Amino acid sequence: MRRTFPLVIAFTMGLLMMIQYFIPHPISQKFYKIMVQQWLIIISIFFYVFAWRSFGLYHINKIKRRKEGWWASVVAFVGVFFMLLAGFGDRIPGGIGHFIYKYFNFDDLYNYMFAPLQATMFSLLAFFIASAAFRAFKARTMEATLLLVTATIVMLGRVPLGASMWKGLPKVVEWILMYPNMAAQRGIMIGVGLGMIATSMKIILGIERSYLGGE
Amino acid sequence: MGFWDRFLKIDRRWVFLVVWIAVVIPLLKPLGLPTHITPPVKKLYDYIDRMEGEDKAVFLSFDFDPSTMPELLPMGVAIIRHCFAKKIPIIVYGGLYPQFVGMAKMAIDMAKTDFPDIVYGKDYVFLGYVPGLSLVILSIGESIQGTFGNDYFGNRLDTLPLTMHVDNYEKIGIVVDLSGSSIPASWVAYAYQRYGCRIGCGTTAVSAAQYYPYLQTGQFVGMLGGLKGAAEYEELLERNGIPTGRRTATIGMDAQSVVHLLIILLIILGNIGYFYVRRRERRA
Amino acid sequence: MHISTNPWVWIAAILTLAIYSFLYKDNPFYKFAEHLFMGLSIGYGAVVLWYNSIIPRLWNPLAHGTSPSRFYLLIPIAIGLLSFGIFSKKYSWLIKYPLAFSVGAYAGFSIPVTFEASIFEQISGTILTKQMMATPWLAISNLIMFVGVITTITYFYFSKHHKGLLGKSARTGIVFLMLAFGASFGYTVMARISLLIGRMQFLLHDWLGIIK
Amino acid sequence: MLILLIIGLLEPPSYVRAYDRPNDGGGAIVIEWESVSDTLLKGYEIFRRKVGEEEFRKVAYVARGRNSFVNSIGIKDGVKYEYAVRSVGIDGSYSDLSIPAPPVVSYPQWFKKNKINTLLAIAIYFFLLVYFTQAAKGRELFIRRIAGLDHLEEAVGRATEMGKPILYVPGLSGLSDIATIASINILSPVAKKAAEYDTPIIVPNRDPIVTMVAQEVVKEAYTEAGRPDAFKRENVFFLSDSQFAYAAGVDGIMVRERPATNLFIGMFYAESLILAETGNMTGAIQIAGTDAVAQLPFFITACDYTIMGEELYAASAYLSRDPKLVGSIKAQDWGKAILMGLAFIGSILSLLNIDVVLKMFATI
Repeated sequence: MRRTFPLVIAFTMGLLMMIQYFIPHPISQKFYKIMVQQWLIIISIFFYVFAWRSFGLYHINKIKRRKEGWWASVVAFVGVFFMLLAGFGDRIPGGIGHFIYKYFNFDDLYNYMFAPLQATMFSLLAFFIASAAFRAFKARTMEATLLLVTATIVMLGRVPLGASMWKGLPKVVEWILMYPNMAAQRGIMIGVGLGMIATSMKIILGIERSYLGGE
Repeated sequence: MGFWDRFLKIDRRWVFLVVWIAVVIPLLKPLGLPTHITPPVKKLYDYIDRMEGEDKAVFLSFDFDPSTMPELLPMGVAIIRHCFAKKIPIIVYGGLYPQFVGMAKMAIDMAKTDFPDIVYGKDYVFLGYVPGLSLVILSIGESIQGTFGNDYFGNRLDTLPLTMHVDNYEKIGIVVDLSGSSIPASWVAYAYQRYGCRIGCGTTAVSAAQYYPYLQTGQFVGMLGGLKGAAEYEELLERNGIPTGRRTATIGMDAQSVVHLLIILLIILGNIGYFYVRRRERRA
Repeated sequence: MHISTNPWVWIAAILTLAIYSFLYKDNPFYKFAEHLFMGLSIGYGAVVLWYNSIIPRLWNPLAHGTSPSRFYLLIPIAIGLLSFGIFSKKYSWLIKYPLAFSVGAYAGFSIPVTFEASIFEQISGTILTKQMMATPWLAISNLIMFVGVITTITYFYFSKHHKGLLGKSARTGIVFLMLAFGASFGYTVMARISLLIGRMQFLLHDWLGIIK
Repeated sequence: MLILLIIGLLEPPSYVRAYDRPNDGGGAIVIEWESVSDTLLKGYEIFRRKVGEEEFRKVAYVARGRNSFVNSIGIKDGVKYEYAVRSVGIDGSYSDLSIPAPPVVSYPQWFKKNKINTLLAIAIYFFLLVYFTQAAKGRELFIRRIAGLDHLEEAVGRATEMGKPILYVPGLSGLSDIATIASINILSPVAKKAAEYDTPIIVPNRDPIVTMVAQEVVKEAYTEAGRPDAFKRENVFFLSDSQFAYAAGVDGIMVRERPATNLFIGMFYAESLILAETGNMTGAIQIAGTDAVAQLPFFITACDYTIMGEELYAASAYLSRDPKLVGSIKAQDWGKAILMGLAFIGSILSLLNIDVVLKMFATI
């Protein structure tokens, strides 16, 4: 029950999901829809409960032990409750629900807190990309030189400045993207594809079982 | 330790600072670098421009969220302005996913200010989210009224003069999809391949490379790629005397050029330093 | 200068600055923004999960549905409930059932799809055709592409020593890999800088109103 | 007058034929016709009726240049339909209806005949995999050196010397991504080494299921190393499921806990460089491994070692030397050899106008 049966389940599910791909009949389509749009999603909801517990324990632990900077964990909980209140405020009966809904509008929280934080984190990349290029783009070896020269040419070719320096530059950049770049991407993709398929087959056959958390 | 040694070991915060300055200064004091118009942008502009006076509408779909807003929103604003100025009827669609609608709303609000005589319902209509993804694209081929029922504000579509008249791809001159994902390919597959409706595309700089083949085969009428594409469209509006409002993309483009140049400069300086130090160490 | 009077814009601006302060060094402002962000994201995720998954897929069909097939939904609920076994030492192995179910299903599903998208499409794009050799320039470009694909694949050949022909081919493969990495680094730069410009325009225009 | 005459002459399409769309679940009929060559043609309108009905009803319009259409709306399986097509002129005039196509019935099929090549490929690959994993038993198979992996132990050792923790980021995707499973495979020996050296290992997660699996794997590794009591569940935790909130959190851990070794192994997206640059700033030794092609350049520039693409899958075999896993690498290599051979032969044949290999790889 502990070891074999989960492997049987993985085998059966894997085989069924693979076979349904080849059967266009409505019965098989319905099976696919029920699995992908209902069952797998419903099962994943339960995993979230576990994740939230893990998140909660991590921060409660910090607060309890008064670890350095424990106040930040309190802030994290405040964030959770703000969002939950805004999201479910209209479901809270009485005047409080209305109050919350009015002043902690879900869209406002999203547009003026969540979205800017997300966009700003994302935009840190502009700084990091510059410093990584400065630090790491050194012509140490032939390969490194190739990487840095290509990167520089492509960077130049993508701004008006490059085109005004030499008219043909955008065309060169396009050629690099279309041929040598695509060739390497394809080569990686084929190898990765074979590896992915092999791993999937090993899961179905029960050879690969590390995801079950050891034996 | 010589200058180059210290330069190579420079604290990266100096690099951050220089990048920051390179972005902020051109924003404060635009350099006004000339914008070269590239064929994919010109083609899309001309196609829409030629629709003036014709009996067809532009269908503009916003398929992106705040994370790609800096690149894609200016495109939306510019296209709406173009249509408003030329009185080309336009249907603005809030996108295939529910979180996209806010972007479309923002673009309309930004474009509207310079065109007081534009009438909602006659000159433009705003459609909200309905579930179905690519099925929505197919369903528009049958009937817009049947697919959406109401507009974003809850008006019945069969009561608005524009949508009373424009009900499927037959009366749509072009669908322009703004997206950094694979959604433009879905519009090609369903609206163009099946209903023969022409497609234009506005996409991020990262995705533009993968869409060139579509441009080559004519599956896209034209394409705006990244901030640069948006800036070119703004420039075309300006040249044709259409009020552009705040040229967000053009202003941003100056900063973009400066930062690119800066990064290239940093790479070159870094390498000069690296070779200088290496040569000295070899001699020693 | 027209400083915004909208308190929400102020909140957004302050949070933006707090994140940027990390570039100088870690500090309480960043720590505050970071933890607030994590908290908000968990809350947001929960609200979205509730309205987009639990209500339409679970609650509505069970509470308001009429079709008899709705009771099949009890099966995934039962499987999902097994994962709560992890909360006890004795029954923690129960978690293996929902795991095996999900992972097995995804593995099976991905096999034919991966074969077609990553292998068939890619190989048929690599095979040289007459069209691809139409002009000398096209022919050279496509030959380079062909050599690139083959040599890159040989770089990922694991069960033989990289010596002789295989070694040469693998080294050529590295050349193509580096070219590709350089190209994708270069063309991502533009998009990333656009993001920073977007944030700066927010700070300077929407918040401070320094630029028009 | 003349124009009117010409429009009056707009011809209906000829040879209209309709058939059940093959390889589908029913509910779709394909209609084809011969194109009308007329400069004044704008497109075609397609009409349908059930056999027995009097009147044809319009179901679709297609622009000129196309001569087929798939009707998939309002079709019931097992019902007989008739189709007719008419031409539409550029100023809105119509031709007569064409002669209707013979009645047609749509029905669902049980096997996609056009996918037989995929099925065959799966069968061959499956055979290779089973053969080599069986053949590998009791034999030592060779795997070439993988640079990043050789340094894994050294990296763990360095954290021990410095008395600092190890940070292990198992990627940002779930178990549906094979890269995550490969990452879990690598986490196991890393955690075991860490347990032996008594160095704490921090594993922040983005996916709930991966959190659960990672906890189990690390716990198991500690047990195997003979130190089950040293395992701390709170060190393997769920951080956030939002991409950039997760990145912000991991950045925070890197600057505060100051891990001496950062391992980024699994599936990554745009945040890759945010993580790798922050780690670089804190001076940690960094090893990354991913099959996300778009993120590889950033890891290569900001990390000390990078395990690229398929190397990631080979890694679990390499670390464990488990003959079954090594056998699977052998099967993968055979797959590559066959594909390269077919690409060569296919190219030669197709340049000689024989497209048999090209057809083998068709996906439609």
